[in-house]
Amino acid sequence: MDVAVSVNGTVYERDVEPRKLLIHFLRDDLDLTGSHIGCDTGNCGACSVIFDGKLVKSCMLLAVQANGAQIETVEGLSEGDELNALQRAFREHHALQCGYCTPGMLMSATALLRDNPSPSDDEIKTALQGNICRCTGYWNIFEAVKAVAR
Amino acid sequence: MTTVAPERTEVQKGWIGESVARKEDKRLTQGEGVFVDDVKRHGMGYLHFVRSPYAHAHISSIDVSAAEAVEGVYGTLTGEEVAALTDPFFQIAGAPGGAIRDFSLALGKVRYVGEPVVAVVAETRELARDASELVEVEYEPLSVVVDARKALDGEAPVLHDDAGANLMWEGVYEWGDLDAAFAEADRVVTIDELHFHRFNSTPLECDGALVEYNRGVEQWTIHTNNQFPGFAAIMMGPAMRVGIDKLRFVTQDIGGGFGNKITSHPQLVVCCLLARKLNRPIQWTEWRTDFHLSMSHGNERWFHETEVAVKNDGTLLGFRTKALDDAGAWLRYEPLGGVIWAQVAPGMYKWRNIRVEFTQVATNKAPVSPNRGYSRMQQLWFTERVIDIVARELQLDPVEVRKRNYIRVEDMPYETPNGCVYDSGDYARMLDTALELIGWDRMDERRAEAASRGMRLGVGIGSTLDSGTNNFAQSRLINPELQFSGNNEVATVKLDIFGEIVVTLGTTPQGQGHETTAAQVVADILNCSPDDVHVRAGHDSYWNSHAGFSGTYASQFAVTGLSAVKGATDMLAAEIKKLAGAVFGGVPADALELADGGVRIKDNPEAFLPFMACGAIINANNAGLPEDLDVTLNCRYVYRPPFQVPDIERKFGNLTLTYAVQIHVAVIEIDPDTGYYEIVDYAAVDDCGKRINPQIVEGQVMGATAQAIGAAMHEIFEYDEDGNLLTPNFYDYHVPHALDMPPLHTGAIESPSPFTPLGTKGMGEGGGAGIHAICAAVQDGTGKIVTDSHNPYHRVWELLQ
Amino acid sequence: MNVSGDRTFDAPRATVWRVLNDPASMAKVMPGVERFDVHDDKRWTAHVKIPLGLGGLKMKVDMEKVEEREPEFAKMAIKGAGVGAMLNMQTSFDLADADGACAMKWAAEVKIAGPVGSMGQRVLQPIVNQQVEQVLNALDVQVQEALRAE
Amino acid sequence: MLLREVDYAKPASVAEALALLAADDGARALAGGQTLINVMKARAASPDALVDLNGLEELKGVDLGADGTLSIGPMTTYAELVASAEARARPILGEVCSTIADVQVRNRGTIGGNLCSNDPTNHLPPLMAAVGAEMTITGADGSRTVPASDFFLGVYMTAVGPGELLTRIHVPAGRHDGFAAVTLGVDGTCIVNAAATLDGKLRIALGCVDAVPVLVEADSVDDVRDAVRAAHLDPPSDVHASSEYRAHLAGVLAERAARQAVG
Repeated sequence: MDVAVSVNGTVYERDVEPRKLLIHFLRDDLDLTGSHIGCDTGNCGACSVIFDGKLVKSCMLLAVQANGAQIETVEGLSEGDELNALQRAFREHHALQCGYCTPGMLMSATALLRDNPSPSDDEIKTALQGNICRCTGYWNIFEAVKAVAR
Repeated sequence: MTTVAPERTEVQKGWIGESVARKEDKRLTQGEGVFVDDVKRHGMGYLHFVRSPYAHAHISSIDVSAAEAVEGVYGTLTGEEVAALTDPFFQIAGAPGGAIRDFSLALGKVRYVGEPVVAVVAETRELARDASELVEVEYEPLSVVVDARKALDGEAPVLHDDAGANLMWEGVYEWGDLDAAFAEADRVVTIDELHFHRFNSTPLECDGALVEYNRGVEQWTIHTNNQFPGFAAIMMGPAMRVGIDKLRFVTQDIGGGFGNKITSHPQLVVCCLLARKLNRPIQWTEWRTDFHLSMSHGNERWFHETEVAVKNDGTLLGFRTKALDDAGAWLRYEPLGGVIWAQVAPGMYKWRNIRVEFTQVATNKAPVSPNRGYSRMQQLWFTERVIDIVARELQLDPVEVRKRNYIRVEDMPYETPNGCVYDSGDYARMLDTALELIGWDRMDERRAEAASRGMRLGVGIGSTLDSGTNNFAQSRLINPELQFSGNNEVATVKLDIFGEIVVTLGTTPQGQGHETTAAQVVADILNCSPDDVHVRAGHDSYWNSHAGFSGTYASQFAVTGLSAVKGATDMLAAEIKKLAGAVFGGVPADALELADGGVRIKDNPEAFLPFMACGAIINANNAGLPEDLDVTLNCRYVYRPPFQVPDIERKFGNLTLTYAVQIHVAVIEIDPDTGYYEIVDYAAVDDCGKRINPQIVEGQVMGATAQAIGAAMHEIFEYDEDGNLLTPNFYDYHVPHALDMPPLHTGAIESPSPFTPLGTKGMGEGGGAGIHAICAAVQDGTGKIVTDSHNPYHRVWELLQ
Repeated sequence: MNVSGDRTFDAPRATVWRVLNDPASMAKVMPGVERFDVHDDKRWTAHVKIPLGLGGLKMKVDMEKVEEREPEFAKMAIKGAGVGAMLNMQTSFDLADADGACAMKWAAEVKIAGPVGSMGQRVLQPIVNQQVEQVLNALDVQVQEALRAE
Repeated sequence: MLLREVDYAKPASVAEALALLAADDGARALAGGQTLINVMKARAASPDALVDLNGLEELKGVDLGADGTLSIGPMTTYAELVASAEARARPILGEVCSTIADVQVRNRGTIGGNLCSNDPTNHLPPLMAAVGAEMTITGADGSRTVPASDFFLGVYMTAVGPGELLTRIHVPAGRHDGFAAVTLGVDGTCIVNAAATLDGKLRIALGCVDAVPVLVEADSVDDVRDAVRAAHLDPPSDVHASSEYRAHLAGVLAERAARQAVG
């Protein structure tokens, strides 16, 4: 099926099998390999992207469902080559180790801060509940998000 | 989150000891890291494994014709082909486990659910999986053994006929004088059974590879996230009947390892064989369910008939126990677990009389392999359990029993009953720090306050050692025939033509920040900024910057890796001075100093040679240099820790170089009506000697803590009696999420290791402390003796009945 | 997992026995039968699509009568193979006269392997119980039809 | 990952969706996909075709009737329900939906999907059974409305037959509700859950103890445990809980939900 999907402002037109998951479409067809795959049951959140303004896990959508949609991924966060405030905070607070969950984690935090620029500690935890990290224990991630919250 | 900073053990300036933000993070926060599944090649074929649905069965027939007939399918590989093209993997075990014939695909028989049976390669990922469903495998199911305690019964099915029985390895370790200890004892505390459960660290990225075969030079390039290429190469070369140089391992970023990515060599062999057979790059992605079913479970261990000789005042004299270790279906790194624990045989305590009868058996479950805290975690959990059970039996305070028996700071360096040397540490002071962080003296108030809400408060301590830098000679304690000993790591540091400082490591970091800490060490020696130091990302065996034990595992980078970096940088600094001395017309090295990105004469700063000039002269402008000037500005250093081969007969000798320490305290609240409990407060204190980058060290402490919380409360690879894994995904295998994290207080002290060039100790595997702290808190909160390392709500509820 | 129970049929034992041994009736009793092949009086093969709500599970089910004592006892070995699931089942039934009616005691040892097998007892046990219930109801219907036919 | 081949259609109306479903008995409705897509990844199920209900406005929205009855479109996401001012008329709905899974799943997963999948660990089947919700099911030959007690038939099975769709969920007025669960970790999968409503009697629905929510009634909170005992539950055992433990939790959680309901 033909689809036209806007990712980080660029419209991509492709022919995809209906069975192809959005995450495979992003990684394999569009070579946007920043979004990752950490499970096969929709639990880990490494594939989290913002889909028409809403945070979703791109492993639980079909690529064909993204036809006409606006998608934002980790590749779109930086301002030019410069890290944005959230990315800088992750670096300064050592909120990543292996960095595999980080793209999804950043998208979840981005979605949170858009809806709620000054979240409470509990709101930060709740916003990140759908993203598994096996390296950091999350504590430094909370600190990083707090650092950019107003 | 609160933090207690360590008292600085020395006043020192420079980059070492600073929390420098990581070099790795820019690319990783931009989604520009390169993980194995990001590597693509033109015309690559996607590999999908047909896996066994049975825990134990004869394979009566395999028919791949229907799969191969599908358009877009490039080809298949079966166990029969593998057996023809390769030799069985080298076995670490002597008899009986050593008799096992282990190939990279099942041959004639399957031994666990999820075991790879056939590999199918096709044009797309989806097609490869479709075609794998057309592979017809006829199985004749056999009876199954999943409980290690039944594996040696007469009626238990035998997994490996070559081994004759399910016994893989056994050995008796005895040190001191047990009879005297038990004669001297006021009391003997007995514990029938303790159980350390099966789980692993489930790195978020599963295994994978992209393998290319260069037909012209008959050499494979293996892009993979294997975390110990040195080991993989030793396993793969002989099996594939090729020299190590034919196997090039390349890695950039690895999405977590924790030991679980050491034993992917069977899958890598399959990729290599198919890359050659099909003459195209082979791409293999392991999915989460595949990983849970088949990859690197941690050692499940039982401790039976434990007897502890104690004095009424809580003084521990010694113990006897029978350890039964469940290796799963294959020995992929085992039976090394049968000796690794001995690095910490007495735990942190002064008892001198120890007897452990160690037995390892095979079962119809996934093969075990190293997992963060490998084999020591089980032993340390055991010794900690003994402490709290003894304290309870003697009605003594667990804190007092620990302090009475801890090895003391004045005893350091301390030789254990089995000849290991604990390098440094002040356990009692660390415990005091942890108790202060948690507010120990207010615990009774908190207990009462919780009770007023109908909740039971429980508090527990876990103290463990994180032994690092293995002496691989310990492998001879399980198989004297083996020819491994010592350890090593490599780094090269060079000054390139435009004065770039370029560092290559032999390691395969998975988030430990090696690029950053290596740059800090180099910067201090060359008197420049870490920003001026280019550390190559990842690992490539073509850099020739590796040795036999290269990799990232077993808490050793801060010792082996950074000592290699220091060695190579010291060499480079000396060569720079030698060169400058010649250029300045015979100025001696001690009259020169490195500063401001160059070298200058101390009492004549005008005489300055920038690094750029040094690099240019040696590499591109060297006419007229003295003939005898042996300077390349490209320095390779191999760090080799000082080890001897242990006494095999007595199983006595030093097995590791450094001993980092972790002491954790957990406070939990139990809902007595349901057994549901939450960790409401947590303290973790760490001592890993000199800290190169405190923030990175603290990150390791936090990560190990989170994994301990998951393992103690939720994470388990549990099988039903038919050998079906009941937790094959993150629905049923619950790892901690953001909302599961308790308030955390961290603290640190620094007891530099007297045995390492930088005073550092390897660290990162201290999670065992947390698993025990939670077990002890459950014991405190329920008032019942806890005998299992895994305490989900239903077990806590059962304890309360 | 082991399931067992008893059921009384308002029909003579001989009728129940006949139905239980008549492939045509069994084809109507089993869930989602699409094809039913009779090799001989002891060995049958059914191609079924077991309704599982989210989608049918296709299976080829080989049945073999491994023991029988007419008209009171029979034991069958059942082996099913489908993508995602392997079924191994030993089932037996005892028939006894119960003043005019026929009392059946039945028992089955069910082993399910493969991805479906790892869905967990939480899901599988209720599914098995439900399928059994439906089979018994269908059996009752067949017995009554047979009775009317006599 | 890696689904079997499947056809995909995105109908423009409920009528078209029904026609597509009726035309192919191998077709399945795709709602939020937060369960179905995962089952398809495991290839434990593989429909021949997916009929994507996303974008059908007819199936969205929460309306508050004059009599206080809430009419909920099955394609309303958990997040939309949590945010809905109308839905606050029955506060328990938003309270429970805000604890389902995580932000990503709540943004995509739907009320109807949760009910129609009827996984034993789901939150909404017992909740809807307790509050006495009714479901409107529409097929080629019109609509019918069934009470929640008749809606759930088994694991992954409901009264919604082939060629039919759940088109509306009706929740009567009421505020005296409670919900209690023991989950795997904070906010994880339910081990056992219970929903309670006080309307005259206490009506309690227990989840994760059988193929469908188990309804029990009691006159007062003090009678709840006996009522649960009288139900002779025989819950499944699994890696998270023995049958006995689940049966015990059912009593405790039923009482807690009931206590919240009488509040």
